[in-house]
Amino acid sequence: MAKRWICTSALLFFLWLILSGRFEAKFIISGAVCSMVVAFICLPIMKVRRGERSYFVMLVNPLRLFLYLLWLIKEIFFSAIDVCRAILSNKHISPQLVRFRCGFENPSATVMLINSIILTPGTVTVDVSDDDEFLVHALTDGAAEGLLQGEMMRKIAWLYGEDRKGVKC
Amino acid sequence: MDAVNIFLAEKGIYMLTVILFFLGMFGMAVCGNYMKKLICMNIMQVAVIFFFLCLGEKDGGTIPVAMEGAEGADDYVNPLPHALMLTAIVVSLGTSGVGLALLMRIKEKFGSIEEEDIIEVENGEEADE
Amino acid sequence: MNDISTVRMVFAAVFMGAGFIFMFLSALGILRFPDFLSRLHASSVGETVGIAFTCIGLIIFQGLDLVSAKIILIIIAVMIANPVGTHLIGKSALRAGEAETAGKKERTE
Amino acid sequence: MDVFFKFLFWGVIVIVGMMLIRVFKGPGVFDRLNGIFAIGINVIVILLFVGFASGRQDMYVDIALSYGILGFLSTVIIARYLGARLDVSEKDEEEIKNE
Amino acid sequence: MSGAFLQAVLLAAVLIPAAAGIIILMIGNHVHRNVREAVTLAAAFAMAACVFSLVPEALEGREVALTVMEIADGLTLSFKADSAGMIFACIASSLWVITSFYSIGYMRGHGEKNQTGYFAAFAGCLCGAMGVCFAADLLTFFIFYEILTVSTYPLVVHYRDVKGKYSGRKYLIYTLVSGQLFFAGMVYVYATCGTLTFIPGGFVDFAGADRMLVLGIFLLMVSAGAVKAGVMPLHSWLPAAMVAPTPVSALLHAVAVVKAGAFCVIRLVCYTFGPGLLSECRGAEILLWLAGFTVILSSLIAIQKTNLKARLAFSTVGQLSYIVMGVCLLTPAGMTGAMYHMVAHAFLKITLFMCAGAIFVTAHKADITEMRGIGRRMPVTMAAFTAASLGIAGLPFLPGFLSKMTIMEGARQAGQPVFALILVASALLSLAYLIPVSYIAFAGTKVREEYLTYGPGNRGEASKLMLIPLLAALALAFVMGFFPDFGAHFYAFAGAAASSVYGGGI
Amino acid sequence: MSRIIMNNLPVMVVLLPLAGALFCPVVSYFSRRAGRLTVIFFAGASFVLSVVQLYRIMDVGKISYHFGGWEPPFGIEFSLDALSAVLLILISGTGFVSTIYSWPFFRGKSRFRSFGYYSVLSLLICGLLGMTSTGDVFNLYVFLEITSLSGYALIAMGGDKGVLSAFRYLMIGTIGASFYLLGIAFIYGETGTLNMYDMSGLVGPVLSSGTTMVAMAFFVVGFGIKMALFPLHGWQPAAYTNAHPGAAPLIAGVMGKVPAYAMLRFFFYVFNANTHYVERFLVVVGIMSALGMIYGSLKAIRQTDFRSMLAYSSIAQIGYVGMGIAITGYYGLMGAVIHIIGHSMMKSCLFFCSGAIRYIYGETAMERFGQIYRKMPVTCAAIVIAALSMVGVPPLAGFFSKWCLALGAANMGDYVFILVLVLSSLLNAVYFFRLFENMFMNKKVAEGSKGIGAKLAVKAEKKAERDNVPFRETAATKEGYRGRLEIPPAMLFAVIVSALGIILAGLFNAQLVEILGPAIREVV
Amino acid sequence: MNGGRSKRLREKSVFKIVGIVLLMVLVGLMFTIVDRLPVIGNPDSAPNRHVSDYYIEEGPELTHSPNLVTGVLADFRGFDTLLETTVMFLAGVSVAMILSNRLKRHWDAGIFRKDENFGGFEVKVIMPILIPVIIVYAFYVLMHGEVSLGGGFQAGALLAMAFMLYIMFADLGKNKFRITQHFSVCVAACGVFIYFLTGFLCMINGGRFLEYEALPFSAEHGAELHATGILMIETGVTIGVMATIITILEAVVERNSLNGRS
Ligand code: NA
Ligand code: NA
Repeated sequence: MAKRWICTSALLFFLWLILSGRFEAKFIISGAVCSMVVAFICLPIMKVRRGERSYFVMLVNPLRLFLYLLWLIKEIFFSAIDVCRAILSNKHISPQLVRFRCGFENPSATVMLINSIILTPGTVTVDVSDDDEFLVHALTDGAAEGLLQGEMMRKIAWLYGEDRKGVKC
Repeated sequence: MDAVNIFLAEKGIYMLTVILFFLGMFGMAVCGNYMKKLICMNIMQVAVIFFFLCLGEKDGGTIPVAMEGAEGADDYVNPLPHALMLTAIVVSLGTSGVGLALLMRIKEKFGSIEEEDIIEVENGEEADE
Repeated sequence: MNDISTVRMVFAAVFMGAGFIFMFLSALGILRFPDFLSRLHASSVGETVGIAFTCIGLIIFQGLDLVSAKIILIIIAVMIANPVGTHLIGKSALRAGEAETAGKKERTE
Repeated sequence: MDVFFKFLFWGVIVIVGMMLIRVFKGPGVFDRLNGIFAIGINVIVILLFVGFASGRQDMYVDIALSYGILGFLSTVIIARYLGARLDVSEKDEEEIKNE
Repeated sequence: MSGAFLQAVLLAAVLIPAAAGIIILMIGNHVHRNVREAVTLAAAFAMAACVFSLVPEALEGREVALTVMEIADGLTLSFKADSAGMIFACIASSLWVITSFYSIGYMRGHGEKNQTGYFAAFAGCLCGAMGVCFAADLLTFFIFYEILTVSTYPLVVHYRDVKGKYSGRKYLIYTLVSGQLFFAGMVYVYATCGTLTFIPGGFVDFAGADRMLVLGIFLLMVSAGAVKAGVMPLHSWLPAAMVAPTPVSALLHAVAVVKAGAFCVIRLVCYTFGPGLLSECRGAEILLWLAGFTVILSSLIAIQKTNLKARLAFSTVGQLSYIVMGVCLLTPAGMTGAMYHMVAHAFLKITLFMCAGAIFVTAHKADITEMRGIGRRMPVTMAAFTAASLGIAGLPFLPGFLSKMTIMEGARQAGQPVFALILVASALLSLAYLIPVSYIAFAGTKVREEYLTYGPGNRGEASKLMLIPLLAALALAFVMGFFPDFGAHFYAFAGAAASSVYGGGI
Repeated sequence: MSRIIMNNLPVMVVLLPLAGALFCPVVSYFSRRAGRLTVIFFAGASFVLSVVQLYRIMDVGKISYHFGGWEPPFGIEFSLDALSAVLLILISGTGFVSTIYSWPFFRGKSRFRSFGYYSVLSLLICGLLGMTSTGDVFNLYVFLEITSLSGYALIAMGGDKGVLSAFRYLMIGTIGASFYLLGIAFIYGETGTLNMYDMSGLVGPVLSSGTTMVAMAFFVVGFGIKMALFPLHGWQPAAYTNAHPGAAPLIAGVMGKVPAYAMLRFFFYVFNANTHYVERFLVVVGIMSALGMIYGSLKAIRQTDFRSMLAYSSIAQIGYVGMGIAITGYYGLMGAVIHIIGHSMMKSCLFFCSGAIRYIYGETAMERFGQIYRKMPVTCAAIVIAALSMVGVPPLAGFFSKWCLALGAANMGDYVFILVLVLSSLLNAVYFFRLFENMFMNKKVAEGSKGIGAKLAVKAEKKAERDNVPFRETAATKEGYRGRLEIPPAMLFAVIVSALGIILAGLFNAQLVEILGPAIREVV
Repeated sequence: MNGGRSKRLREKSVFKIVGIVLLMVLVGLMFTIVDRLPVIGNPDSAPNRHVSDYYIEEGPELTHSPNLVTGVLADFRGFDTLLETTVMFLAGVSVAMILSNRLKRHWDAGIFRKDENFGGFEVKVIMPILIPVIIVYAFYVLMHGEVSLGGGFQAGALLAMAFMLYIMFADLGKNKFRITQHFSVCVAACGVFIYFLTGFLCMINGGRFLEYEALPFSAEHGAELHATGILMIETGVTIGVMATIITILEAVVERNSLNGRS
């Protein structure tokens, strides 16, 4: 608990430092106090319950996250070009709704998946039901195919250290 | 033609804001829908705010936060209209808020926020009395 | 202006230009696409890639200091906020029935 | 470089104008909302360009950040409001029927 | 008596009725009516004492003056007991005593409602009348004139029925409109002259202003007086106000209200604009002719009325115009006669009204045609009525004779003998409308049954509370007929007032 | 402590009601009554200090208070002379009495309603006081908005009709405020300052410029709307009629007058009223006022409801003030100011009475006023006094304002104004004497079972029955409120105080003039 | 009924035409007037010289606030800002009062009702991350009001937004921060009162209202006291604005029934 608090405080304080950019005592001290207090207040809501277990939302391996983000940026870039082509020609689009089921133990992982899908141009998660059924709108056939191949799900499972068995993709 | 151009460059924005102001007022007078009236009211207030900000504009002046290398009065725009308008904005927000709350009550009581309907309900009530 | 800074400016300009192009195309898509969900896709391009490229251009232009740190913050904020916003809009629209016309075909795994 | 920023600035203004067309055309409220959301993000860019063009990046970055956060929050709230309102009105009707 | 004491007395004369009115309102119906009426009587006596204690000073030409307070910028609320004011004050205060007794008898005999309000408003009226008497300047005068107007209103509408409402409205329209005109004129006078203090002979000096303007301002202001004095064509509220209880009529017609109107004309003509200015702008002449016209016409109308009170009302309209006429002759004798006629008419007319009230309370009759033979049942009352009628007509040894003669002398002085003729004609006409009443009352034949068979349950004369005041008023009138300067030295005061205005004797 | 108070009197007077408004919700958390008492206490303190302040001003002359210690053109200034000090007494006094008067309306109401109403009422007082005190044009705007907003809320608290009236008032009122703000913008563009005194020095050379003229026109429209000057009065009748009965006296009595005073200040303190350019606007104001005096009175005659009659009458009465401003000159201004004071008292007195009648009878239709004087003698006496004063019967307050106005008009040769004045008083007489007829002569007796008081009485009786306690006479019976007094003591207090005020303001009118004289002479 | 309506419509169209004509006339008039206004951007125009010069040249030194707007807003014209905060508080109370006696089950009464189908856990994960960030950002805005752009109002609005997010998306069942409208009004009053108190403290110490240099704190020189004073009032504003927005929201959604029984 204390560790989480310290980590959160540190992250918030780092944020403060970037924002403030002033290193006078007044601002440093107020920033430190503020981050610690805010972290303390917000810790309880930063847990998400799922069934029996509760997960801390920030819990992720930074190195893996960095690698995953690099991969994601690449994906985003290429899909963006794809979508742009579709915009210019206007005839290549074939809007479609894709429905699939993908459950992670950790809700954060699910959210990461949702966000990654949306961030990748050409696909938008429209709805996720409680039993992890995704409803994704894809702009082109290619985007839908790419999504259904499931590479993104695998990467996220790896990111959150989820057992491959738990992932139902 | 030149005169027109100079006018537009020097005073044009005043004119725009004044037109905006009167348009807002016109809308308030003409719109039958109370929500639209409220929106027109906001347009009118925004016009006044723009007008004030025009007065505070200064060629060659930057935003009024002290910066290294700029000391003179010519280096910053006039901070006063900005300060005043922050107040005016808050005041107009408060007014709009109260107006919206009143609208909610009116909608509930009269079932509509169209002036026509409300007047009809009012007349009906008077006839009942 | 020395060589390095010229190169930097060129890079910055290229990034910003690319960002601008993405944003422009996104706007074009918003105008041209036939149905709501497709337009949602189009707007996403500008909101993620367009702004990211522009900001990276600005960072290159600025060099590494507090301002560019804040611009990075902006990128992160947009990258977190944009999906949430898009998702909520899409979801609301789906519930309101405005997204129904979208799917020509439906696929499941 | 100032000239370059100015060009970009006007370019983004044009983009915002294009989006405004969508906002006005609709046809649905969600199209408008999406348009406004997109405009909000473009305004961040505009603010950044203005800042860089006028040499006061430090200030304008702050403005952009504040603007972004407020814009995002308002969009989220409106979306939530619209979605929930539809839900509730249906529910209420049912409740009234049941009574 | 020391000056300060007399000043206090002067103020007390005005404040006593006001205080009495407030006390009556406050105690209201919470106490026994005797207490309420005791307050009225005590106030009446106290006020009369105050007023009469001022007589000696005023007689010697030492006017008691008092400035109470500054009431508007540069203007004071100030009182002065000059000879003209003393006449009116003495009449009003002595008649209040008499009317108070009579009112008590009338109200009890008639079982009236709203008695508290009645007595309070009555006191308010007297306060207004006293203020009008003693006002030393136009503003003070106007203030009390308006108080009088407002406090008379509840008396007019006393019965609170449709008729009362109608007369009340009529009364208000006339008095308020004319009051506002007075106000406008007064403002103009103050703005031009910078003062409002009454001066014998007038203070208005418009410094070469257009005569027409002076005339206009005079007519504006005098309208207030003319309305209350019932000068035609502004008289019609007065007969309408007949619906009020008889003591009210007595008060309206004899004591306070109409006399205040006449007094207003006196103050305006003699103390504000001055005879010189008015003869120059011919303002007095207009009024004079109106008054003459009124004298004749009202008598002609009175003859046609069968309601006793209505007949008396039109008589009042005519008699009041004597006063206006006398004043507007702009001669010393005219003014003396006018002032003395205020006295004469007051005592005689109040007697007549009291008689009418006594008839109404005991026999419940208001119409003359129904009074055939009533003299048998109420001989004293009807005898008093006859005597007073003769006095009104101008029989010698009653005060009306002296006043009329003096006015005629004034007409001669003014070189307007036509007004002397009018007076004579009017005297005959008044005989024509009053004597028939007596004649009918004492008629020997066709006597109504009820006037013959009266007994314990069906009283003859009115109660003593009504009869004694009635006789007292008549007795005072007789005494004054023989001794014009009896008691309050009315004739002397009238002469003094005239000489202060015109300089020199009569 | 006393030194601190004496040094900071202007700010104390204005901010004490604000403090009351802030404390009220917090104190109400613990006790509803204590919350209301807090507001009453602070309003009373403000009243006392405003009296002290008047004495101080009579000693030392003008007071100028610099907020934050900044010199005037740079900081905000409160500038007070005898004129504003007297008005401050009037406002805080009426406010204080209103806070007391409102008490019975909140018997049995929820805690939330109680503290909300009292906070807003207190803020209304604060806004009015500030508008009178301030010497800064933008500060005036902010105070104006505080006044307006609290006015909207208090009107909306008067029920469903009140909500609609409040919304309409909000629309029109905001137009007025925006006009005022735009006027400030124009004049600021011309002079570069916001301080009234500073502005009056700088505005002289530019007085002839179109900009200044437009600013003046905007001020006239802005304040005209706020003070309900004919023909800008559209919002007013409904708003006054439907306002919460506890706040209506303050709203009808004072809220319209303070903008009039502000207009006076603009014309005579900032601009020079004697110049040709300003006179043109004064002529317009004069015409508007004169028409309003006739129109308002005629409309008032047609009303059947007491409160709406009073509301229309206010349109006429504000015309008197506008006329005084238009007449200019010593007496014209004096008349305007005295009428502000006198009419505030009369209107609030009449609204106090109407609220009391509503409290007992639940309605204010005049045709059902028959015989109410038997149940409510004091209230009816107060109505009579106030109404006679409105008609202009001496020696009540209303006569002397008329006197000054007429004198001013005569001095300036504006005889038309005298005519209008006379005509308007006569029309006043028409509807007020009709009211008297209804009160004293109408046989139709009002039923006393609809008012809040009566309902409370029934409730109390039932409770006594349920608890098996003997029901005391002091509470009530079904026929209506029947306490030891005709209306609850708090209301009776307000009614009596305001009626006394009318009489005293009439009798001691000369003293008032003496206090105000130097200040007005300085302006003229 | 219909006749009246069509008559009103006809009147309305006449009204519109008259309005348009009036509008044109007014705008035409304004054309001539606007010509006399100072040229936009002219550094020598009246508004850009007189008071403005003093604020710019002396302001940063006198108020110790590099942000001139904050200097004017919170120091030179600090009293205006107190009133501005008061307006905010007043609006909050007014809205709460106006909406307090509404009918039940209003059409948007359930915006924040616990909704199983909406705002699923995907949002619930993002919001806990965003909320602390927004709060820290709000504090940053508050603290840096005088050195850079920002100030109490923005901070208050951000905090209120954070609170809104919290009640909208966090699990309402375990919501610990349920506050009544009365409480939030009290908090708003306290916020305004902090501002008020700052001015009052100056008065107690012998200065004028809001004369920060008279604040009863020890400081090496006046500048620090100005900074302290500004921070104090900004704090007040923040609290006031935050609580007011929350009050309005609570009133609109009527989350706590107005305990009409208390
Ligand atoms: Na996407
Ligand atoms: Na999007």
